[in-house]
Amino acid sequence: MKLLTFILTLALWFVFAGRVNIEVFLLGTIICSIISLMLADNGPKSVQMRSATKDFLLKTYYLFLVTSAFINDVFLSAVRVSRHAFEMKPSFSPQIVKLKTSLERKSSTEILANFITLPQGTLGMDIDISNKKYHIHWLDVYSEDQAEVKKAQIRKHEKLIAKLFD
Amino acid sequence: MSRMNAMFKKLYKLVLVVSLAIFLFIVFDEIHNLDNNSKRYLSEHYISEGVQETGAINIVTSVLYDYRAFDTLGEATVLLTAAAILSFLVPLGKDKMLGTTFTMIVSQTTKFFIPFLAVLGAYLILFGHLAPGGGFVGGVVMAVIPILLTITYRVEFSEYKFKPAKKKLAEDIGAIGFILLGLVGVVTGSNFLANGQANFGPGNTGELISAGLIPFLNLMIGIKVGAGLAIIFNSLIKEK
Amino acid sequence: MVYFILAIVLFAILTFYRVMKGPSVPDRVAAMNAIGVMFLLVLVLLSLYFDRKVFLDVALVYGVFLFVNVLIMAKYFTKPEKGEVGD
Amino acid sequence: MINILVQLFVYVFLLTGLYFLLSTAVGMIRFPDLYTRLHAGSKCLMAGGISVLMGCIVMEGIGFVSLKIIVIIILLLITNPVAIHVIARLAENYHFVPKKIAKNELDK
Repeated sequence: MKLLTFILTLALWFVFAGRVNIEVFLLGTIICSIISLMLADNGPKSVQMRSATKDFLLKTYYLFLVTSAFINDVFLSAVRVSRHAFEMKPSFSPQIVKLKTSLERKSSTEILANFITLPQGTLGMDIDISNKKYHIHWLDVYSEDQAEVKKAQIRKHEKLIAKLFD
Repeated sequence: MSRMNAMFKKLYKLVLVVSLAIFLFIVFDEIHNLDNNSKRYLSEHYISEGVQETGAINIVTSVLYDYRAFDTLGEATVLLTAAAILSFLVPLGKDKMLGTTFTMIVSQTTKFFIPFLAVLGAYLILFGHLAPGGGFVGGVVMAVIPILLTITYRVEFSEYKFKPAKKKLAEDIGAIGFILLGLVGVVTGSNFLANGQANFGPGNTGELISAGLIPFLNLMIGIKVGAGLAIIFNSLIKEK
Repeated sequence: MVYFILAIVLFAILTFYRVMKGPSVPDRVAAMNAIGVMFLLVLVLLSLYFDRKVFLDVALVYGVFLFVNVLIMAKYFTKPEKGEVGD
Repeated sequence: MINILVQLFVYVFLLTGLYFLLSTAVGMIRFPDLYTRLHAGSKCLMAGGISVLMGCIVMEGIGFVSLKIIVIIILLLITNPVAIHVIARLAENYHFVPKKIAKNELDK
């Protein structure tokens, strides 16, 4: 995990510096090793390097899937909300709903919350730690069938994240 | 009548802001169109020859740490005094504060966020003579890390991670190192805090190791500002 | 290119109406967040328009400070007195 | 030929970004409730920002500059949902009640 933090921070250092030199490389190595030694227990605990390289390739594939689904959903829901904005008389029926998850680790729960906050016309409001329930504010739910369809979409994301991080 | 009065008050504020904007516009236009060359020969000199004399691309940095480095020392002293007096005068007893309690989503995000923030601060400090940034901005970005720890967890965790004695030590190291680097100029036979005149090997302009003493001065100011702001924020928080 | 920048600034001014009018504190904070992101986009477009590549750092630091700003404002605004909250 | 195609892509991205930003501003003004305003402030804003920055990447080509713009995109995608969630928590601290609630607990 410290190794992963080191690699990520070194890549970020090169992107910031904008040039590839021997001096930049030496200075970046020193600084990133100090940072990853000092602050690594605050670092990303979610992705652990305990598995083999083949598994690692599979995980990058899943990461790509998750980000593409994320951006796609952002655009879809943005189109839906902007259509509401230009109506002559804005008409929606908001509701507050509780949803239970089955994810175990803390960080995967957080990433699912990010997934809920941006896409799908919803907004994560609160979270119970003991019961693992989200309180969600939905924008347009007219009947219970639609709610079930949307819940099924969230379940799909949950399976993807569970494959990636658990 | 009272509604009339309130509306008049609102209008008065608006007119005040607009007239201030017009006044500033006229003043800056006047400064921009100044024909008299004798009034701005100094800035002409800085702009035209600052890069060759100091070796730093960023002109603001070359003014702050070379031509007017003594003023920078004064500003640093102000911060040092403020941090010391605040940590003396603010009472130690802490009370519970009203406010929002954050959920664990925020804390997980800050955990993920902190090492990259540290890299950003280090980049801003060390590349201060090539890119916009420098000691003050980089120090503020470094000070954001204990502030984030304070507002997502609590004061005790932040002071357990970064001990107050160590922060005080870092601030002192910054202040003393700045003065010692200034004394190097005296030893080699020129003024206090001299950099460009004393020829400390300006190097090739645009590379990482260049511009003489300026990167080291940036480093000292960055350490000092970061530690000082963290001390000030943590001693003003009264949350339990 | 210039028209895009002017249009984004115009949208930011439109959003500023919510900051002035907004009946409560969270409205104002949300509108401030939107205005901040819009000005970040303006900074990126300006740095490409004037061809000064180093000014992207300013946009990056601006984004970080915006996030910390919203966190601190949301943490330390407390519940108002009676009758102050509308809506 | 390729130049014209690149220019076309840039204009398409920037125009979609402007549409989403306009819908953000209009939604901020017209929506009746705090939570619905937050919907406009999170999703439309993010879509507009992403498409404008993608237009910048296409205009710039491959290099360190576009890498830095990608870093800005990732920063926005991480921080903005957290900011919106924090504002919603603040509103819950104020004991706001949303205007129209049809049924509070749909799921048991």
